[in-house]
Amino acid sequence: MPPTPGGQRQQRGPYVSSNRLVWTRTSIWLGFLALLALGLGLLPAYGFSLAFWFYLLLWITLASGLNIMAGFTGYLPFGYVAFYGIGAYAAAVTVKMHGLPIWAGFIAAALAGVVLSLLFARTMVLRGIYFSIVSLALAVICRLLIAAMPEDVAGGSYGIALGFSNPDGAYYAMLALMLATLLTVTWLAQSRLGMALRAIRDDPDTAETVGINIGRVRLKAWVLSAVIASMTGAIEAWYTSIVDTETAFNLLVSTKAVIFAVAGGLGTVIGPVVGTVVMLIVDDLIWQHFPVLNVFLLGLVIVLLMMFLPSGIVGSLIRAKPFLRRILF
Amino acid sequence: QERTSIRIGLTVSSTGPYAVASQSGERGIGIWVDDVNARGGIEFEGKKYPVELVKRDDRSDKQLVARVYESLITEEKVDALIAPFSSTLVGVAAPVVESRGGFMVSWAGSSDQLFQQGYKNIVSVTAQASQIPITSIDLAKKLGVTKLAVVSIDEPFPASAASAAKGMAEAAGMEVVLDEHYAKGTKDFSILLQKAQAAGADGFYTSSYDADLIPMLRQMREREISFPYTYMLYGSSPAVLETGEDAAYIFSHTQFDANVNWPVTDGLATKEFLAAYDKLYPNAAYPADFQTALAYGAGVILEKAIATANSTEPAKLKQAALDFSGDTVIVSGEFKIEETGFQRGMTPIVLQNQADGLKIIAPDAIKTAEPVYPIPAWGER
Amino acid sequence: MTTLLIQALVSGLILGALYGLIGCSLTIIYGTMRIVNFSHGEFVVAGCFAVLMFFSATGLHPLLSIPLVFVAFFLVGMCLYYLFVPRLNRGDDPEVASFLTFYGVSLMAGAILLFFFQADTRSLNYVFTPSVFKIGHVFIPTAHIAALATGIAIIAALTWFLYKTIYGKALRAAIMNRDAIQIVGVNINTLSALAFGLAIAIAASTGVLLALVFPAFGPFSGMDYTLIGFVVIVLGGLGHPIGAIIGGIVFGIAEQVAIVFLPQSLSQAVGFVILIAAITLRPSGLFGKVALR
Amino acid sequence: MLEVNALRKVFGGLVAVDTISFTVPENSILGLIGVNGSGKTTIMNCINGIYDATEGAINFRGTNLVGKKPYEIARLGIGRTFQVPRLFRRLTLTENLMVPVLEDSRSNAELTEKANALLAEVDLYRIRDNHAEELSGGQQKLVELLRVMMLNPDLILLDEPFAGVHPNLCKVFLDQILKLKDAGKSFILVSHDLTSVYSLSEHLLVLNQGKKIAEGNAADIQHNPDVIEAFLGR
Amino acid sequence: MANTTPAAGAAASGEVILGLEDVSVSYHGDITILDHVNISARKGMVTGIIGPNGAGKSTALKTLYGFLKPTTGHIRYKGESLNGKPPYTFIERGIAFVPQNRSLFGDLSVQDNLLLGCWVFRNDAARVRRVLEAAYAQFPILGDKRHDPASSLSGGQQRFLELARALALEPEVVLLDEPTAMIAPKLSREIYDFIRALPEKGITVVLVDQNVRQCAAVSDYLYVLELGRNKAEGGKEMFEGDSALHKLIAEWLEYKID
Ligand SMILES: Nc1ncnc2c1ncn2[C@@H]1O[C@H](COP(=O)(O)OP(=O)(O)OP(=O)(O)O)[C@@H](O)[C@H]1O
Ligand SMILES: Nc1ncnc2c1ncn2[C@@H]1O[C@H](COP(=O)(O)OP(=O)(O)OP(=O)(O)O)[C@@H](O)[C@H]1O
Ligand SMILES: CC(C)C[C@H](N)C(=O)O
Ligand SMILES: [Mg+2]
Ligand SMILES: [Mg+2]
Repeated sequence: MPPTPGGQRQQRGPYVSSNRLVWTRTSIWLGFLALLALGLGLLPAYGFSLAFWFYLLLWITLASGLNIMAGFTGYLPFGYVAFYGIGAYAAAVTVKMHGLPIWAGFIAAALAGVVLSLLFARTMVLRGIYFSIVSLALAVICRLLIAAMPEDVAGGSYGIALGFSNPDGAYYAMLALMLATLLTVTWLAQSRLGMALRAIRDDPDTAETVGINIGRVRLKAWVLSAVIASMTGAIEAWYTSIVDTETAFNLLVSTKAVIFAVAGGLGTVIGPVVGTVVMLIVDDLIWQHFPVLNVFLLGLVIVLLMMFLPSGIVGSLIRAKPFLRRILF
Repeated sequence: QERTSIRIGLTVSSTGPYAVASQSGERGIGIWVDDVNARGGIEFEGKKYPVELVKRDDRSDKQLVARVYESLITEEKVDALIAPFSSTLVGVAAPVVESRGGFMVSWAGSSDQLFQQGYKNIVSVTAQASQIPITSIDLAKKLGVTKLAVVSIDEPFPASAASAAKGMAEAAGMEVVLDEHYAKGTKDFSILLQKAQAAGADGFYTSSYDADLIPMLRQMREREISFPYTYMLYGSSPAVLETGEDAAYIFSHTQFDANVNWPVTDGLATKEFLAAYDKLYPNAAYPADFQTALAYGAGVILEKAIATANSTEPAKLKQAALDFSGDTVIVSGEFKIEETGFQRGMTPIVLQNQADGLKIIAPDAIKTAEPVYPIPAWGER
Repeated sequence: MTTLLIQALVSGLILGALYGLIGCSLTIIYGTMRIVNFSHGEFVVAGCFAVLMFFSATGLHPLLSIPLVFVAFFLVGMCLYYLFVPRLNRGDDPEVASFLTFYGVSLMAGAILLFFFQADTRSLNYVFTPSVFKIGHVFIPTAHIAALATGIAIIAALTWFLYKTIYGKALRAAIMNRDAIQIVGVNINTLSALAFGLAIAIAASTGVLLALVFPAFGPFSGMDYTLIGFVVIVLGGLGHPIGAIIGGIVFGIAEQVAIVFLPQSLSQAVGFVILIAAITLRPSGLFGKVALR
Repeated sequence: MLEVNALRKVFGGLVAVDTISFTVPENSILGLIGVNGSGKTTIMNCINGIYDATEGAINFRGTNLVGKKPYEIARLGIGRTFQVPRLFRRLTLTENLMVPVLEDSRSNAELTEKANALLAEVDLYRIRDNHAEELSGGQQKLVELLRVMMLNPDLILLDEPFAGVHPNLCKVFLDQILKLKDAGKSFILVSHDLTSVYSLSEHLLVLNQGKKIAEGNAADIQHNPDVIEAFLGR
Repeated sequence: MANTTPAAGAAASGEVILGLEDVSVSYHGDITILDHVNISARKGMVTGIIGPNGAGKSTALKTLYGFLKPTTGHIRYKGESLNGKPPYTFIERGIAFVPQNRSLFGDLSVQDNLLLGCWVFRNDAARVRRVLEAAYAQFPILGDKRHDPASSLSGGQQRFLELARALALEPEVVLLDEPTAMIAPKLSREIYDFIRALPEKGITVVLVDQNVRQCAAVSDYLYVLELGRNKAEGGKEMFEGDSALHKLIAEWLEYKID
């Protein structure tokens, strides 16, 4: 049997099939998450201003949720915000217009997310930019429809003020959701579903010819990331205690989620987390120290990041040093 | 620790749709700070403290507003707050301030809903959306407008101003032949205008921000559409006036004018105010407009509240404001609030852009010129 | 009613043609280089400001500024390309990387515009004489006719370039197979840089026309134009100027006609609904060949 | 087990497959040969549902395949390889082999085991953690073949399995194929490597321009003038 | 290394026009695929490269065409070192390449694909026309399908198109990576004859092929790569008898006939 060069190549490789390594890696990561949760959980007790942290959690969640579609499945939904918005409104309407408690609002939000994602499922026959733009169009339509509803149904152009707010409560809810999301993604990265998704990302047709029901598999991912977004929207509504079409359906929400995910590295579990943390901190620093130039500098940072780490922070590290794939995932 | 100053928190929009107005407001606040500190600061617990502004950028971005107003209270520990520009942003700032227990004076939060949420510690110094149309609709009635077309951008303040106008017009016996909101970013209004014309409107009433008024006017001109009574709430903003002929004769809203001299009880009166403006901002892009005056007013009211309450507790400040409400007149008009903080004073003024500049047309008490009515058709100018 | 309808069709046509123009230049960049140029709108807006400056400086006819604007922004585009793009192909998903890079660029461009022109709305104060042509009850402003004519000229030239010249063919070949295009001896970088410059130049020129038709513009409308651009090219089918123009016109007319029958606030939605309908029926756009990627 | 009946496939004007009929009995190997562009790949694409037949019927153990989705057909027990290898670029070799059996009830460990065993047979075990895009042309073909073996279907469509594969490995394949046949599998084999086709398939089909020009066992074919004329040459 | 083996000395007649001198190459920087490899293509000869899958044959060709940058050694062309020269400049120098994986522009018509093959002399309309005619004469099927998109061609037809395109500008050297894989016997024989005939036209050929027999038949000089290293090499006379080279490939030869 003719040997192939590769003897020298044992030490490298993207995925370390040795289950032990996966196991250790995962457990380290989970341990880290646990500590993180503990630390973040104590913040309010020490009377920190939650605003920065709340939005940190929020963006980590959204970026990771988007990563399920964009990173694992290869569909980049510019209209991701639609789910976020629908969630926010579902919650606000249940709470304000029907006077139900906030948890009812969350359930409503989750349901809204599922329903909407099922409605939009059809669009996944499209690929690449076609999918991205169509999903964006759907987001715009959602906004216009809700804005056009009568005031007493959806609050019209002023939006809906919940009339009560509980920042700490919202903060903890967000923390919980973020952990849930990260755990889901971690599981996905190892699971067979995750593998199927990545196969679809690489070549849908072939995936289908080897027996994967791409429609159904994709749908799972789609609904999953939709619900994550809609829950996030609901919690944010609870936090600011006001929703309006312009913010709830602001395309910048999608854009930022994409940016943070890509900045960290699509398709990796920790990429979106790292990306979000780095970008938010940088943005915050710039914003504090350069009142005039801040937007310009933010743009510059993003550009430089992409020029020097074109596959995102984590992604590029992995590319440069394949053995890192054993630790970073 | 030992108090050395009175810290007032606020945000200004460095960029975004509200940047211009927000910044002309910023100048008003600048005038106030300059003036108080010249007087040695605010009298408080028997001692005078200088005012220290804690100013942040909000990029016209709601999420940022929510964040900043929270940190202003919890981290910067400011004594009181001044609201950002436009109801849209006040809408997010208000609940944050309310829930973190702060006191905020709003100079641009005109939309009524703000004061239907039961916030306790928000006080408005700007005419509310439901009040602003009073003068202009009266005028329309007097001039004999019978069919009114109401158009507004789909944003809190303009929308609620528009719906108020609609209500008043109907109450006054006019027929509202067209009532439309258009989504932000709309560029082409020609069909809308022609719809209004086709509906036989002799009054065209729009409450939109200037970015939309300019194309609207141009399209009216290009299609030779003119309504005998054309009222544009932001029609007196510099950008609109710059368009020259397009903007001729249109009626517009203001809450401050060089020729209006209310019997001011607190703060600077019109002349001194304008003088201060020229002194502080000799090379500002624009003259003082009503945003400047309103923001300045916010400062004055805040000062008076702190002084009378002799405290920075929200509840006390609010009470103080209620107490001196009604017998306080500032440069932008009479300060008269309801329990909710809703502003009833600040009589709105109607201007018309006549051949020799902006003229006050109503209310009669202060008018400087007769209205040109009907506005001549494009052909006859 | 009927006049209103005709009027709607006419202004829809013109509005659409302008949308189409934005799409055209975008389709060069996205359709032939897979660069998601999220700063496209900023260059359109830059064009608006450019003609404003030209007009207030020289007082000459705004349309005369187009050659200048074209050349200036052609160079800008080339620089942009050489600065950013070659590095992108190192990542494992250049398309996404380009999206981020150019989002950054758009932030910077917006900030620069803001820095030079302040946040307030500006307006190009030029009115054609006669300002309008009347055909029966239908009004067609001269500005619109001028814009339409210029637009059509640009698109014709572009289509010819992409489909009839060997350079155009090489450009289109480049995305089909990046290695192969080098095998046949094309310096893909130079070629792409030229194309990029061309696209940015067209975008800016579109801005000039927009400024004539919609006099008000501020530094913040960039993103709107970018999105419209993408919607239009997806509707029309990637990489195809004619497709973009058709897409634009369909979109524009849908929007305008809708206003006649619906409340204005919903009319925008109609355009998007049509987009979705069209795409689900023809998954590669009205003119596209195969759904890419 | 498979009956193809008057199959037609038309692309625009071009008739790629012109009313072809044949059957693949249980546990047999059908050889499909013909000049380039004669419609071999297209027939395969029709069978496994990538194209839907313009006309004609395809029956697999009594179920009609026409109009079925590729994944349904795969689950019925029909697997295939592609003429130009199509792997999952950014999955590792092991993962590439896992994809077909994701729905399988067996444990991950077990499947990984099996996958790696297969990789070892063609000496790719060492680089099992590489992305598929990092493989050489021939190596990609190997992995595709292993992937179809993982799926373990009853009917296997092989499109040019030997092209670009090193002789020694070709031998390995031949043995594999025969082993599978003994295990009761059936094949449709497209190849220009006549030695292997002749030695493997008891029944051959010769296509030309979408039409069947000859049929029979190796011996008949080799001496059929039309075949020589159109295909073998001299 | 190459010329140190006695075999080489014997057959190393004829000037080396294109070659790898002690070249090492790696894709990601962390593992070397080619390990100090020497390959020399001599003028007017067919130089064959064979070896197991993954031995580095295609890598060697990619390196010869500048797609991969050597970490050691030189790409020599007529004495000059081409290290670091971008691929698109190679064809101008008269080196053409038909890679192992498809290199066509799927959505462009067959004719446009050929036109792009003429890029280097795109402004010489007459010559372009001549080349097209020649190509259609050589491969009639391409003529018939000249307006169809290249992606609609069958596997083999696509190969023809690639060959035709590579030969469009009468290069001095052509690098062929498995040109007859997936080509029907009759045609593949034609192609081998065609390759065989190229040296007469003064065209030097570097041929990578798994079809060992045919490769040996058409080659004047053979290299065997394994594990990314030179394993053996030799001229025609070494293919038989009990030379190291022959021993090595004998086993391969006994299988595979076309
Ligand atoms: N998607 C398609 N669109 C249009 N024509 C096609 C398409 N696929 C194949 N064809 C045409 O159908 C005919 C048969 O193609 P097919 O790929 O089946 O040939 P083949 O027998 O596999 O040839 P080869 O041995 O070279 O692979 C060819 O003439 C080809 O041009
Ligand atoms: N893009 C790539 N990235 C990383 N490694 C690669 C890449 N392409 C090839 N390799 C590795 O380099 C080695 C040589 O590949 P190459 O394609 O040169 O082999 P080959 O001799 O052409 O084999 P075949 O006959 O199968 O085509 C292989 O082991 C392969 O795993
Ligand atoms: C009257 C204005 C100061 C009101 C302000 N523009 C708003 O949006 O509420
Ligand atoms: Mg085939
Ligand atoms: Mg190879």
